[in-house]
Amino acid sequence: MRYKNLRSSLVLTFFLFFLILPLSQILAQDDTLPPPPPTEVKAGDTPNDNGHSITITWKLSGDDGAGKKNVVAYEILRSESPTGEFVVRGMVPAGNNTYQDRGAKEKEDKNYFPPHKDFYYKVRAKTLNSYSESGVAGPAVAYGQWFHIGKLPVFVGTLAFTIMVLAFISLARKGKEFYVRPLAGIDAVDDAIGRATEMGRPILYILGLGSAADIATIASFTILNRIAKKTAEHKTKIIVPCNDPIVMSVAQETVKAGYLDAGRPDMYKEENIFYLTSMQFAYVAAVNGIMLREKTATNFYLGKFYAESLILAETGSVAGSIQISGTDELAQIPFFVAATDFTLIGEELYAASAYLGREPLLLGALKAQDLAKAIVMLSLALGALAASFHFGFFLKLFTVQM
Amino acid sequence: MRRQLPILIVFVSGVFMIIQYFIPHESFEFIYEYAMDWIIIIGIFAMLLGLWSLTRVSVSKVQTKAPGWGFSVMTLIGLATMLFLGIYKGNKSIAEGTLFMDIFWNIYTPIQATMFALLAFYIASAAYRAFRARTVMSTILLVTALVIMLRLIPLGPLSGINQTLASWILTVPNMAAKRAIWIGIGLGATATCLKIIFGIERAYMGKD
Amino acid sequence: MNFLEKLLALDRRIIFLFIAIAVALPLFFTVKLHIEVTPVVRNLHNAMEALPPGSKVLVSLDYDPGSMPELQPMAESFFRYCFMRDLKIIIIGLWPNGPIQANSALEVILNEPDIKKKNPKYGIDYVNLGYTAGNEVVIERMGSDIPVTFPKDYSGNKTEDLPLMKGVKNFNNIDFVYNLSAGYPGTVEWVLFGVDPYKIKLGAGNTAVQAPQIYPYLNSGQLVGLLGGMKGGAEFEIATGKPAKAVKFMFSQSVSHALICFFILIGNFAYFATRKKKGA
Amino acid sequence: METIGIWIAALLTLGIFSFLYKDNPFYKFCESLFVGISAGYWFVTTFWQVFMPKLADNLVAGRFYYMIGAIFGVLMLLRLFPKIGWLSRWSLALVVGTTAGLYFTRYLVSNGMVQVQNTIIPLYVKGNLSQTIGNLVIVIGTFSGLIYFFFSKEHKGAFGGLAKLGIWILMLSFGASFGYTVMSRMSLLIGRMDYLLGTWLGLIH
Repeated sequence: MRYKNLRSSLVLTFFLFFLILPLSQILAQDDTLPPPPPTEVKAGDTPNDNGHSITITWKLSGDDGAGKKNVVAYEILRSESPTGEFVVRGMVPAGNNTYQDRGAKEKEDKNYFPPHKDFYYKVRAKTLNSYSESGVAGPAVAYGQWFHIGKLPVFVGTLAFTIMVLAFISLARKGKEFYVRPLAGIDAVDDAIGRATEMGRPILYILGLGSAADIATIASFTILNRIAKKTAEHKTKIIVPCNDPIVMSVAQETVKAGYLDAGRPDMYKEENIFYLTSMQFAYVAAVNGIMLREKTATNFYLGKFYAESLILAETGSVAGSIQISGTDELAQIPFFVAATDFTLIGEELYAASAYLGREPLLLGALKAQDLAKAIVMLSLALGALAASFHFGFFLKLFTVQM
Repeated sequence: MRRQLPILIVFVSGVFMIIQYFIPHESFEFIYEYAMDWIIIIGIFAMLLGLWSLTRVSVSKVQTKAPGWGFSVMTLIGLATMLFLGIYKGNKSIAEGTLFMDIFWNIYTPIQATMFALLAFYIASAAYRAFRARTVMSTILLVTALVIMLRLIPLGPLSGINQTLASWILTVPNMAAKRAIWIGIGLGATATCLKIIFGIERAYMGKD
Repeated sequence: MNFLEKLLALDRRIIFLFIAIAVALPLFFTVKLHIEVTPVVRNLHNAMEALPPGSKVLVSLDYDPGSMPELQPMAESFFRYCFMRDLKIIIIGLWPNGPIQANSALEVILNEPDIKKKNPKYGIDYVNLGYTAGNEVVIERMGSDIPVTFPKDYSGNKTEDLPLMKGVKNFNNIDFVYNLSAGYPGTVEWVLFGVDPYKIKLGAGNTAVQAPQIYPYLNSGQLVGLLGGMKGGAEFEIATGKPAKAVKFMFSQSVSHALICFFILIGNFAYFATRKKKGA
Repeated sequence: METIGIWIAALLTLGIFSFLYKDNPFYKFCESLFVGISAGYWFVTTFWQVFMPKLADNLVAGRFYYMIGAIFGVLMLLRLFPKIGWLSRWSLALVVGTTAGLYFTRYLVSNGMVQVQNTIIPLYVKGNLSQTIGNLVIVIGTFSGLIYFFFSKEHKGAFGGLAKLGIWILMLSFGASFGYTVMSRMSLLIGRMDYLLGTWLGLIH
């Protein structure tokens, strides 16, 4: 309170009431009287960030959403000292009571926000023609965190799943045998290779449009390795046209390894695993040509596929090839299901490497997947029941803050 | 050295990337950004491998006069033309209005659009071939596809019912199926990531 | 091989031929197809009808030639509608090709007799601010300062010198935002980085493949309306009372859809007929 | 120039369409040209739009940690020399390891937790029959779909019944996506036809 004695404040109230208030109402018509300022302004480090941001919160001006309802926006001002010059850092529309003053972490950036340094903030409520400022908040200091609390559920999930995978793998190492049910697409692989051998025609293997960094492509490499081994045993030619240079390099290594496993390194021909172009439809145009001109007996499409899936599958069907497909690209699965003979749907593509090699370690990981799946299904069932009876806590277990 | 070091690199970089997800601190953010840039840079260098492979395969077809070698000549001409036109005037070579962009608009774009448009024909032939009511499964596939396609055909009073049914299928059972597939893919992909990081899945690394 | 067996193993080239005819032939006719305007399109149209003449609308074209058949008619009908209603158009693109697509749509619209009469002027009635790299970050930056995000227009004029841009500082000075999107960055980013923080009023047109992912934003009210694929484009043309390309193309759509359904039915007929015979 | 451009574009369009009848020299010509031009286009644009800003500009600005990327890039190229080609595995290892770690959390969150979170919905919504049915279908559908993807147990008995329900729901979804996509694929063909009949031949307006 600026007015120390009661009398003067009474006098002021009197004036306010009988003089200024009516006047202000007249003035309010053209909006020049400042709105009540934002109050309870607080500034502090933004949690769970890299240390280059401060969060400012305030209580809305009395004319924002209430009173004269003429506040249009808030401006946030910053200074390095409480009495220094305050500069505008940003603006939010009326109705908002929080702002993150965020800057770059690179020192050379114009907008660099230094951590571990004191800053002071003010918030300005603006109407069309006037404004009012809050008191100064601060000092506030930005600093980075070493763990993102909001990601705790993911952390628990990561640990749990990793432990499951490692546990099953070590069980497999100890010689435990695992049962997996038959998968139609996998059983067809041997027949498809056998068919190509009988017909004396090559096999075509398409890794899709993914890069070597796509998990579906990596899963496909393992399958390619097993198939290459089988083709080497059958002395059947395998053609692998690629659309990414790194994928091509890896495919060459993978096929070569397959031929080594089969004991036929002499038969490996690098020119059959080649690069065409990285542009989607040019690649497809060329692969179409290869199918019809090489008369491939069996086509594999395993990996990441986009719109080209159907062009490939229909051309292959014209050529009379047996086709086995698999992708984790949801939008393309329907076309593979409709146009190819066998389709590995989503997760089946990832499981295929374990199925084909029958390697105990890979089968162990597959078991871990199943266990995790059972836990997910249990959570779904319990969660739906909990939600039906309005228990919100269950949902929180899965909620991740970004 | 030949076998062990790559496995170690995979393990270290993989574990780092998982850990950095949980650490917002700038030091990890910086390393993360560098690592992402390095991956991109490796990709750029690898482009030369691609060009080398394409050129070598085409040239050898021409040299051995393999069937259709004349078309390999076309590929080489196309490639050389674009490389020359795209480089010779520095970074102005690919501005709008250059010959490079003219080729892009008048040759590349129409061929691409037409390849894409082939899908209209193939989606029809695939539908004809695949949508036969052989089993319960294929009957479901065929009936839903029909219901969804019929929404574009004026059916008089039936149109309204069909619209409602179509949008229900898209928002309810379609959503359930997608979630099941998504969750399955999530489990398969995360397990594959772990198998890679722990060096269990290493077929992509080849053998000596 | 009898007729039914032949039908079962129909040469796909016959199907191809029919599809080509089903798509091409209707292009020669102007048929008044009954197209019902669905609520999502109606809402978009109503929101735009509510804008008084002189309102500033921002349109972001986020697609490339690959999605032209679906989105270009939407861009054209949008420009036509704005010129007729005297709404001021500010064009940007989050995709490098967007502003080029806008220019080719403008070329078509500015040559239509009705629009020629109005004679819209560049800089006063419409501006093309071009493309800026940065995807969703561009939207974020526009929230604080549009002229800084787009310092120059497509032809290199200073943005601040354009009469239309006088007084346009950020989203507060924009009355409506329209987004034509074929993927990333697109409508999802406009919702997350434009609607949520800056409360912009957003309507969108999307490719048919993209549209189902956008529907949740309609239900939550973050998006006032949506044109999904060519059909959505046609509905908007009907709603504005100016049937144009999309409506014309919808005839091809209907005929080709009907043809595919017909083929599926005769395929099944042949399948069951031959199976019965074999059974007997 | 514009007329020539339209003619070239139109003829190439016909060349690609001719593949629908059968493989032929006209298509082969378009295809081989397309492959060469696209590879060149891709190389040149990546060079100017990625290589220069990402590597060259950063090195010029003195950010030498970009050299590490360049060194791994050069190692990749050593594949061309069989004797030291094995060094390229270091680069491959970096690429694969980094992305495996990156995708691990990404898939875990967006394919796992977010999906589970979205599926935790009440099975009974008071006074809203259609939403109750909708929620039931979503929960049961997702549940049985996951049963289908279970690898450890043969699809027999009640378990097999649920798995069957799961694959039926998947088929429903596939049919819907298929039918829905027809419109956008037809749009593409309409675009090309409009170009041939309108822009090129001027038969339609």
